[in-house]
Amino acid sequence: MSAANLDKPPRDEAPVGAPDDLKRVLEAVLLSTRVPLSVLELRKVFDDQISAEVLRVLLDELRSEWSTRALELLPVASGWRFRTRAEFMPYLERLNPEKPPRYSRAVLETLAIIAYRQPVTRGDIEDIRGVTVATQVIRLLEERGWVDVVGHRDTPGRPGLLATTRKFLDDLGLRSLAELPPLQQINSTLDLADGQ
Amino acid sequence: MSAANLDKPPRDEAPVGAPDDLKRVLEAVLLSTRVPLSVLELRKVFDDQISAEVLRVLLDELRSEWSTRALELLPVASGWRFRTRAEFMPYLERLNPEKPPRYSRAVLETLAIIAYRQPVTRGDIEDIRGVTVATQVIRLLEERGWVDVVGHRDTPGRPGLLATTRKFLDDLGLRSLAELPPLQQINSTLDLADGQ
Amino acid sequence: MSDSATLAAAEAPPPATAASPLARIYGQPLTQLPLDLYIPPDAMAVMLDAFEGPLDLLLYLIRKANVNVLDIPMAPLTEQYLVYVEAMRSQNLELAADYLVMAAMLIEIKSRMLLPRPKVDAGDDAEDPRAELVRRLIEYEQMKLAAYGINELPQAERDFEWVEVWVEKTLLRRLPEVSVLDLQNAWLGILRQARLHTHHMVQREELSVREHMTLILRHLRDAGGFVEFGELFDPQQGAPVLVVHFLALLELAREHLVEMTQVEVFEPIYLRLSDERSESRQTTA
Repeated sequence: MSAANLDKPPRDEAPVGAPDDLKRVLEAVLLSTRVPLSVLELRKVFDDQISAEVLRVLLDELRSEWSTRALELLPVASGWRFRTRAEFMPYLERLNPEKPPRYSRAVLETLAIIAYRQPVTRGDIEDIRGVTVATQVIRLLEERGWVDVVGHRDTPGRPGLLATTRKFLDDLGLRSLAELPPLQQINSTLDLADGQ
Repeated sequence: MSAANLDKPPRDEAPVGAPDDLKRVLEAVLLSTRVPLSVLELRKVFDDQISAEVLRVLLDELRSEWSTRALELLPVASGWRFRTRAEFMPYLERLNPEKPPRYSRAVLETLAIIAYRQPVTRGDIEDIRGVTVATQVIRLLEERGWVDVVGHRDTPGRPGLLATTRKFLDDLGLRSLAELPPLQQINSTLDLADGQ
Repeated sequence: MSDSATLAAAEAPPPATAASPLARIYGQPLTQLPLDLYIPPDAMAVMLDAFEGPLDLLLYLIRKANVNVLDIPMAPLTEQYLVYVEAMRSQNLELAADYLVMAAMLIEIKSRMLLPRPKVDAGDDAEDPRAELVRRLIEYEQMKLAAYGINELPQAERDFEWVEVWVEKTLLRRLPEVSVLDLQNAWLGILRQARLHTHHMVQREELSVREHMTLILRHLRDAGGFVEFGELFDPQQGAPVLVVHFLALLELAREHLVEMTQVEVFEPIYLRLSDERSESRQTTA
């Protein structure tokens, strides 16, 4: 038995509080976190005394409680996190005259190929785009933490295989690659288009 | 300046000028900024269309709206910022547990003597330990609420008699001092250990 | 958002995108793209920057002419393409490298189209020399649209900010934890130390007596330092507790920690904290 180190030690307290209390705790934790928190991690917050099912219900309730406010709570690839709603961005931008990153077509097309065709080598990307891919384009995506090398193809030069990261999904508010916009079928009436 | 001045949104469809809308903007800005924001900076958010006075009123209202929630809105030296309330810190701690600090040997031995030999004076403790007991050691235990003075010995200097408190028992998960390991057992442990 | 603008702009480059779209009759090969698709070299220089490469340029030409990507009229397309590449070469030599490779491919396809096509084993369909080009155009166009789609998604830092509220670590005063085992070890340490000295002060004594000594002192203190003997004892706690309590009281008296007074025999016995007297002295003085 160890000594508690706070006035109101959560450890010795019955963790089964009223749902509202639990939601306040979830709120506190989710608002203060540096990264999205998975249900598994959130269970740790309650010393594993709350089941994943109950937690999910609470998270959904919390989400709808916040639905009319400036923030939205949403599940992304690595867990739940609060973010500001898009309509408040103009106000935030006034504080930060520094323009947020906006990417060139070269960067976006490279990102799209990595996202939809992963894992791919730089050579694969060049084949699809029909042009040389500048090193800085890949580096930019790597520095943003959206893309990384997940392996090497066993061909001469052992080129690195690029894939998108969990942060890429998080930053686009997606839970998985399956939530990416579906690829458009081009002239799908003919075999050539289907067979690609 | 009244909120009505905000009828002209900064860009696209931004929230308009009702006090509640203004507070939602303040919330979004203050919750997503990593540094405190001064009233001057907050005015920038509204294109200087809102006076500092109105802003202060709104901030005070926002502060009391949050008074029952997981965060508190605080004015600090460089401006306003939200902060996670202290009582939620233990939950956050569980996500990133740090090794708890430990008491020095002097503190633990003093505590053990007070627990087993109470009521004792500082002089008694010094006699048993064979060294001087620093004032801060006693004070540390008193501040922790584990030890207090229950009387004074009627000898020159009238030294205080130290004893352990109920909080000491609670924090160690004991119902009474009788649940401490008996000294005989400790002594025989020592004999056993030394005999080897 | 501005990116979507660039994308849109690139899909339909600005200058001379003249009014009359080429009326395309399927199955009827076009020999010439209309003249109004010709772009003067000045405007071309600006325009070429908008293309992401030969495939992008080809797609533009195809979409512009509104021809079916699966049935590309190779001759006019190649011709038109070469006009662009020639213009590029005059403007920007290094840019043209990828475009030249494509030009060679187009010319090759065009010439193969003129040859009789060999039949594929059992099937009726002949291998179309354009097949590979078409596959690449379609794949590229798909990715180009996908890039557009990704750019439309809300993006951290551009369309929203993550919320990360300030956490003041110092708010949580981490106090050391102490266990019963720690106390036991501390006591062992004391004993060891005591053994090193010739005279050791550590006596073996019933802990419970010491505990009750504290209880009595607390009782006295809480009662203002003065209590009637009988009040100290709660018969409901049973004989063993009462005995220990009494022993504790005797020990307290022996150690001069409490004083017992009785005015006369059979009168009530009163207990007071030894220090109470001096304290009251202090306060009345």
